[in-house]
Amino acid sequence: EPLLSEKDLTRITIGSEDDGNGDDGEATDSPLPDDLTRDALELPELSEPELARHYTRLSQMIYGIDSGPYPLGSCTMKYNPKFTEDVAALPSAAVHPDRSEASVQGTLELLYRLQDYLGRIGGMDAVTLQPPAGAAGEFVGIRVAAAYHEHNGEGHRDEVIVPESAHGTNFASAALGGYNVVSLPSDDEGRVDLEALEAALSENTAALMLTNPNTLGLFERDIAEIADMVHDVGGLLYYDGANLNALLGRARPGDMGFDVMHYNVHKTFATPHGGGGPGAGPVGVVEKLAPFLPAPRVRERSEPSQSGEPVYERFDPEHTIGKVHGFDGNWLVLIKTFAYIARLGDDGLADASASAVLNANYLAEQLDYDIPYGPFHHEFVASAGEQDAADVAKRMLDYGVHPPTTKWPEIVPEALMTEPTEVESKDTLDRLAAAFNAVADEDNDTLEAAPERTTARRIDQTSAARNPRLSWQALSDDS
Amino acid sequence: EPLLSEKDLTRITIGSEDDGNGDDGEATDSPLPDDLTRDALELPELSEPELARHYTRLSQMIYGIDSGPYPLGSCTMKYNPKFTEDVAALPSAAVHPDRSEASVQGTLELLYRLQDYLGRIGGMDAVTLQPPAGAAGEFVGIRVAAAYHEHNGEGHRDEVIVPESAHGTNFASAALGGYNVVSLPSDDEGRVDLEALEAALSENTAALMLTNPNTLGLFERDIAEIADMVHDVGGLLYYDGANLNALLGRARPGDMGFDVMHYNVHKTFATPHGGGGPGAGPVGVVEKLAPFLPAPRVRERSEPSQSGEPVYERFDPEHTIGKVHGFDGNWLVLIKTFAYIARLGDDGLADASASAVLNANYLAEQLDYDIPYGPFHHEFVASAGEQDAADVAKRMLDYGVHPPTTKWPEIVPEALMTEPTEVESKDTLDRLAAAFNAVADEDNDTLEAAPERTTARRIDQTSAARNPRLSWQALSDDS
Amino acid sequence: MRGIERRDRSRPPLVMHGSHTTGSPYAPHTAEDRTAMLEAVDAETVEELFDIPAAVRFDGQFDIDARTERETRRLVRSVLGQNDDRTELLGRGHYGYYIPSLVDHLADRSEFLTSYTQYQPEISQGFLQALFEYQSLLVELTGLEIANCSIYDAATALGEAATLADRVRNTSGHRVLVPERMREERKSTLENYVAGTDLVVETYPVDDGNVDLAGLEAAVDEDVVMVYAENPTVRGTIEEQLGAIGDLAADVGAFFALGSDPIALSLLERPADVGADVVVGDASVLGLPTSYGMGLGLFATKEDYLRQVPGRLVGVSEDATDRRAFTLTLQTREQHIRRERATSNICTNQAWVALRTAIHAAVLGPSGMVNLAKRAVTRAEALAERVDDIVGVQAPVHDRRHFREFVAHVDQPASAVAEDLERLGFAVHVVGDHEIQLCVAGVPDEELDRFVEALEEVAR
Amino acid sequence: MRGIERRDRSRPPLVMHGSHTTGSPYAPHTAEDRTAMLEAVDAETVEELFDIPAAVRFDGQFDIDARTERETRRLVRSVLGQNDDRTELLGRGHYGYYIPSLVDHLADRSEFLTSYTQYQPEISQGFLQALFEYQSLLVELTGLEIANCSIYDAATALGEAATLADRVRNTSGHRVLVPERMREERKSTLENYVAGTDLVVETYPVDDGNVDLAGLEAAVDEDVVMVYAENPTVRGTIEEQLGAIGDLAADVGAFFALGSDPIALSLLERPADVGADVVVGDASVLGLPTSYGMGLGLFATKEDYLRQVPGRLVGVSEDATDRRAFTLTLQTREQHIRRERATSNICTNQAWVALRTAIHAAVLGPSGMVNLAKRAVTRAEALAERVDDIVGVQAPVHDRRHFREFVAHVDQPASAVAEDLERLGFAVHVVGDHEIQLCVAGVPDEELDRFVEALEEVAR
Repeated sequence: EPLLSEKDLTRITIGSEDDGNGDDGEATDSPLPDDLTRDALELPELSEPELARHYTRLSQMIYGIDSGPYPLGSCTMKYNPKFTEDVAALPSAAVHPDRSEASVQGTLELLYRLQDYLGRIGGMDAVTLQPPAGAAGEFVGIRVAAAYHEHNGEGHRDEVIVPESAHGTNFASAALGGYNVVSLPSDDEGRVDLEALEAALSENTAALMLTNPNTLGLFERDIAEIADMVHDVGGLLYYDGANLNALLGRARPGDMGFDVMHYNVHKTFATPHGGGGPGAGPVGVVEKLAPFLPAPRVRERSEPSQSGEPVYERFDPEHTIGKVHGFDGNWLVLIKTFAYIARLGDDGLADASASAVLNANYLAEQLDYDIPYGPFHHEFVASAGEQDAADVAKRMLDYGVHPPTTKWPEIVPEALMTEPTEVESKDTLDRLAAAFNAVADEDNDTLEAAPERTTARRIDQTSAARNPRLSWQALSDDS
Repeated sequence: EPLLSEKDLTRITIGSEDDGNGDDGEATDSPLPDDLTRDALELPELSEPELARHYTRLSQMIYGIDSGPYPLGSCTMKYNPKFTEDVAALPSAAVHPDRSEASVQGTLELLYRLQDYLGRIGGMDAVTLQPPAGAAGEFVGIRVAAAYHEHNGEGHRDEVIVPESAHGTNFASAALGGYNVVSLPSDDEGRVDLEALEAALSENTAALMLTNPNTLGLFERDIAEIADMVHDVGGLLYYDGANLNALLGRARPGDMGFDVMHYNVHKTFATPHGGGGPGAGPVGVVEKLAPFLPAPRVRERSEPSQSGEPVYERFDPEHTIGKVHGFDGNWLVLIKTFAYIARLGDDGLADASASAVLNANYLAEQLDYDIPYGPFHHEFVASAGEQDAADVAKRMLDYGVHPPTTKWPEIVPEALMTEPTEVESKDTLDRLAAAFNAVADEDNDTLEAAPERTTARRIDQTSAARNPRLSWQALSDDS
Repeated sequence: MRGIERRDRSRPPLVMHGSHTTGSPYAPHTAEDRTAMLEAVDAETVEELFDIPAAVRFDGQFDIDARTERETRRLVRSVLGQNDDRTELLGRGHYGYYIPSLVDHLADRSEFLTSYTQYQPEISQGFLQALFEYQSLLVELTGLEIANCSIYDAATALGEAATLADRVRNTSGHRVLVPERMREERKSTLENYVAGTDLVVETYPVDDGNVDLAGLEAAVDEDVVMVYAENPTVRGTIEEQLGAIGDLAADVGAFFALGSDPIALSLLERPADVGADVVVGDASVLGLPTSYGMGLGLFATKEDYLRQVPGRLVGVSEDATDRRAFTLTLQTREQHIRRERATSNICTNQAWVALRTAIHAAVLGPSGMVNLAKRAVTRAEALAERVDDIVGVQAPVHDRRHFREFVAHVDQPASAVAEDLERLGFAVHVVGDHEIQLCVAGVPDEELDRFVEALEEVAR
Repeated sequence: MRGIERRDRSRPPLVMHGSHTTGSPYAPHTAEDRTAMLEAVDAETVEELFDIPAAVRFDGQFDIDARTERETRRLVRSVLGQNDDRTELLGRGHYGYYIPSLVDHLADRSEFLTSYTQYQPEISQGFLQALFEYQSLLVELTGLEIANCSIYDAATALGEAATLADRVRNTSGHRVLVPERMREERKSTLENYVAGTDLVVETYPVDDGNVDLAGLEAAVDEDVVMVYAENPTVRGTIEEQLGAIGDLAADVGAFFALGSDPIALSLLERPADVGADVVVGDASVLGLPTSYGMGLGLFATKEDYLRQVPGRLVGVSEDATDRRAFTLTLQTREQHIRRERATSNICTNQAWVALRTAIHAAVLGPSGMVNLAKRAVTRAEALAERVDDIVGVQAPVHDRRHFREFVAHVDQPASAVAEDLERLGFAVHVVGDHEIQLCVAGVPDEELDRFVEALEEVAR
């Protein structure tokens, strides 16, 4: 499909007086003096039918969750219930963030109830919905931890410990928060090495960030001891919610000793990923950290309305770190989160985890690839062995399925990190396993030549990075 | 994509008592005695994610107007503005047909205003919106004509004259109305042969059905004379609205002497065709036929409401033929029709016809195929000459475009009846012409082997008709 | 890589006369394109291309204002906004069941919504398969071997049934028998459909809601071409003697046409088991929300009548590589081929609604469909019991089992009760001087609770 | 042809403990599947697969009720239905422009909505191209060479701009200067973003809405890392001396960060022409309806800083057959590769909103965008003139040109005026004891007429 700019580029010149020179494109009378305006704007000018076709065709060159399985380990691509789109599109949801509290009681109630839902699910005492993504949630957690330590006169704590197998965002969020990142090796079984942890912990420890189950899908069995160790040196325990879909109804971060956590709503509560976002990364904390959460949160007012209805209000936590988003986060995503939880309830959420774990175990059982660590929960990491994991992924595309996450965590050589989620049927898992196993039998030449059956064949990453062309203007300069 | 039934079939047995026999599928307690119920129901039982993928994949095996040009002559496939879907989905549109007039003033006003719009556009005095499709509109026209003649003591008129190049529905609708169909040959120039018409007309003529421009895209220049001839023998002149998109703002059936007409809303007013329907076929008539229209129509009450607002009411025309639909037609389609007309207004409608005619003429100019008749308006009929027109169509699929209507009208050998509509850009027309011309250069072997690049290759029609398998149950019997 | 050119993309309208200043927003021509195209066709203006004699040229205006998309949306919203919001306990052939969100999201995909009839099956396999699955759904529900892709609605399907009976019955008969209680609109539509034939429509008596079997027997003779009955009936009662009705028709060689719908058919007697020759009705009871009577004509019949069936049929065939493929078939029955000898004049049908119905049925699955049908019985009968407890109301009027709806007697004039209910936010049918009809389809329990309270208030 | 088998498709939940009786409606397992799968993994129950020590096992309930889809929709509708319907004359960084219907219909196609980040570009070309086109749109609007695929919103984009400045400026400086009048929320977000660095945020004075150039000059020294200004300003005034601000920053080697949005950029001075090093702001002013502050962080900068840019970038490359292809590029800047040395911690961004913005911009075209911007000036200034005629109101407060919004002085207490307006159906900002701020974006003319009447009523 040609670029929009290859279909048309029209230059509109802007001036307070029409110079009558049509050669330069269309001129427009400006209400402002020329020194306050730009000279021209040059963009594609196309009709609705042309645009409908352009974007329809683009959509046909995308694999989505409605196309087939999407077993991206740690990324948790699950089916997005369609009805949540409808409720997010309700006209009553379209309110401005500066509306008075009295006039947006519906919005405030939904936010309040979602805070409450998430607190129960995570075992947390207080929740903020403001962070617009998981990484933003991590950053809030780090900032809250910093503010807590500072408040307690322990501003000297300057280290955050992160397992080497953790998500890249953990490192980056801690660093953005100004912390030195202490990397923690895994033990032979793929879990936190307690001796190494002991060695890493000190009076400078601000927090330990953990995912549980970890990125190998393994539950950190020593979590209670880990929590004690961290708390003993005065540190806080942070839960990365990326893998919460494995535990719903079986275990709660709060009960395990975590002090602060974020929720990835698209990973756990089925909001669509939208090709990269928007997401939402609410943060839950235990009581002692609640005063530091971002402002505002929502609470029920102690006095109900005259008619006895509850009244909701915004409030700033006592020692709030302030804002991490210009307004109150990704509202439309939060509506979908609320609707998903309200639809499934206790039983549905617990069943989602059970099915996700069963699916991962069943799929693993069918694979010819070696899976070095276990027992795993909702995801597992197979090893491509002599094959290059990235090539394996490219070849799987030829079998009409989306490949797993590859090459990570490094603890497994040529990692194939696989998470089918609860939404795949046995038939689909069998088909997916067949694709894995077909590729496992193929030689490296075949893998390197893959993919063959996709819209685009293997794309040259080196050329893209060496000679960055990041806009159609850059292409035009080329020619 | 497998059939739903190949993914699952579950048998639910129905009984007032559960016989506890799980082998036979799920049993269900019935609230009714067994002699009032069926024994079982066996259908696919699949989950939402499975169904989302099933129908998403099916959709990916369909060429729609958002995929590319669709130059089906006489079928008028034009772009469907997306916003009309939104207004048809308004919750306030979802009312039951048996609601009281006072409580559905919105619906009645919309119907009233659409009747009025259509009357102005067609030059007609009264309009019914009840017919759910063009052919249903033809049937209404025929029934109205019959009732009119009957009312005037001329029930003996038993012939309807139809040009041989007319749409098949004209013949069928007249026959369904009980008329003998008199077929009228074309003259050498592709228009109504006045001598033949003279010969066909008689005291038994109930009506002459005409399309103008006709199916060759030619305007019937003698329309005024034709109208006089028909009226002179006491017949009525019927306008088939299929080609009205050629005339908007340039000529009106009412002004040409037509007494009754139908409108094809998807051909003229951009409602989507939906893979076959639903459509709507409103019928307009001159004053003398208004008393015979189907019941109910909508009118403004002579006394407004207390607040001075107009009040709308249903009424039965004095000599109404009664009903031709169980309720009031395809309401959701009528909303889209109203919205389209209200969006375009006079200028937009006139421009649509102008662009449609320009597009047809421009496209024709680019083609290597012979076009025997002209000057044409919104559509033209080329001849594939030595090639088989149906094969030409199959081969065009390989060039990624939808082919024209073929093999009809028979007056042109191996007809390629082509109508680009106003929504195609010059670029698209050039691309379409290139496809036509590429096929024109190819040999018959290539054409007969086509299509090669489609989801399904050439499909065997003979086998389908000789051994009809019209359900998955029929397939199951096979095996 | 294509070069990037700068073009004048202004879009002056092609229209010349009057005060026209804007064109169709859906016609993409630029001024530059227009000039080039006119040059190519050797014309100065587009008007030259119109070969219309001056005598019949239209020089006026429609006087219809053009609007922006936003203004048009506001206009429609404002017009339709005058519809009062009511809880509808309305049925009698049109029902407002909840439509799962998935139905809209899938059916609204533009490939489904914007494609044409599948005359080029090679690029329409997806829609053909969906329609084939729809046909299969009806085959299972009716037990008959053949179902078409759709007729407009229940009334027109009934009309087509009568003309089918007329074609295939080898009698000289001309009487079509229908129950004395049915929607007048259906009967009137049927009368129009048979107006061009020798058939006449006559009624047979009804006994306490259902068919009066003795009365029907008295009406049936060798001159009868078709007997039509409905299950459930227009008043919501469930027929108890369908087999006997079928026998009466069969005895004289007449067609037995049964009116029903997919939800009722999920639980009630299977038409094939009671001798039905054809089943008609409104299939959009699944798939369409309340839509002012828009429907989907269900049409199923026996294999014997295959080549006389009206409407489109999707069949299975093979493509050139011997893979299974779907196609419209037996098109020689249709008007575009057989013209005045076609089995019907139908062309455009309700295909997209059939798609919606198929998706809705698939979402429910057989268990969901049977459950919905069971609830139609239990909820209707429970409501009848509750309103029967209200002073001034007796229900149900008919001593029958009920499906989805029932008639209640009110001591007050029915029209007054209905008006009072309307003021309280409820819409009900008035079906007699002292009879209202109540339907539970799609009405949530909380609303039924509120309704019972409202009826208590107005019925005394 | 596959045979048709009959299977037990009942779906008892996998869940064992407590009173669980239903499962996830989005998990497709049948009882038969579950049995087979458990057998395959050699487990009796699913619970065995959970390797969780008893001490940290959760045996309680969340006490969250399950609901049907319909009930859930009713719940959300009923909760949100408590929001009062108001005509919003609200702006200050979040705007409610009309979104063309095409945007929803295209962006809601499930391939766009339900796909993941394009880490497998070979099956994601369509989304990558759309994002590439979005980047190109911003390049044209800003005149800067590089635009990323999105940051969360205007405030977080500003935070990222400061950390970018900190990385690329070769000074030892640590001061970030922002105007004393800006949204406090943006400033607070910026402060959190720089909390882990040596940077401090300080304000510079404002003169009658715009930058006080002399005051800024006095504040700027070699210790300054970044100067931030907005155009239009938070009070809707149009900056007149952007070039001079850029010069002040350049003189000390500081970054000039400009806050704006795509509509303003369609008409107002081009950032590249006034020396901007980075442009931030909310791009969802096109593409998103009013959505309680949800946004799309616009982030564009100079080519010089390419390898220090935060967030995802789509570039052009070639595939194995030398055809043009799109791919995420320069990923070594990102957290999943460079971890704690990444240019930002951002991972999930606002890609789908960027798609919507790109589509909305394409629907408008350059002529539509410029027109929308011109109307932002003319309509705001026209409204200011009209309300200035009202007794008790003077507007605009600032003697500047205005874009989209302006501040009006009211003789009555502003909060009382706002409350009275709310009762009449209008929402406005209170920005001072006697100051209200009014925004025309997305408000139809008829509503503005009604508003003027309402203000007349309450302002006297």
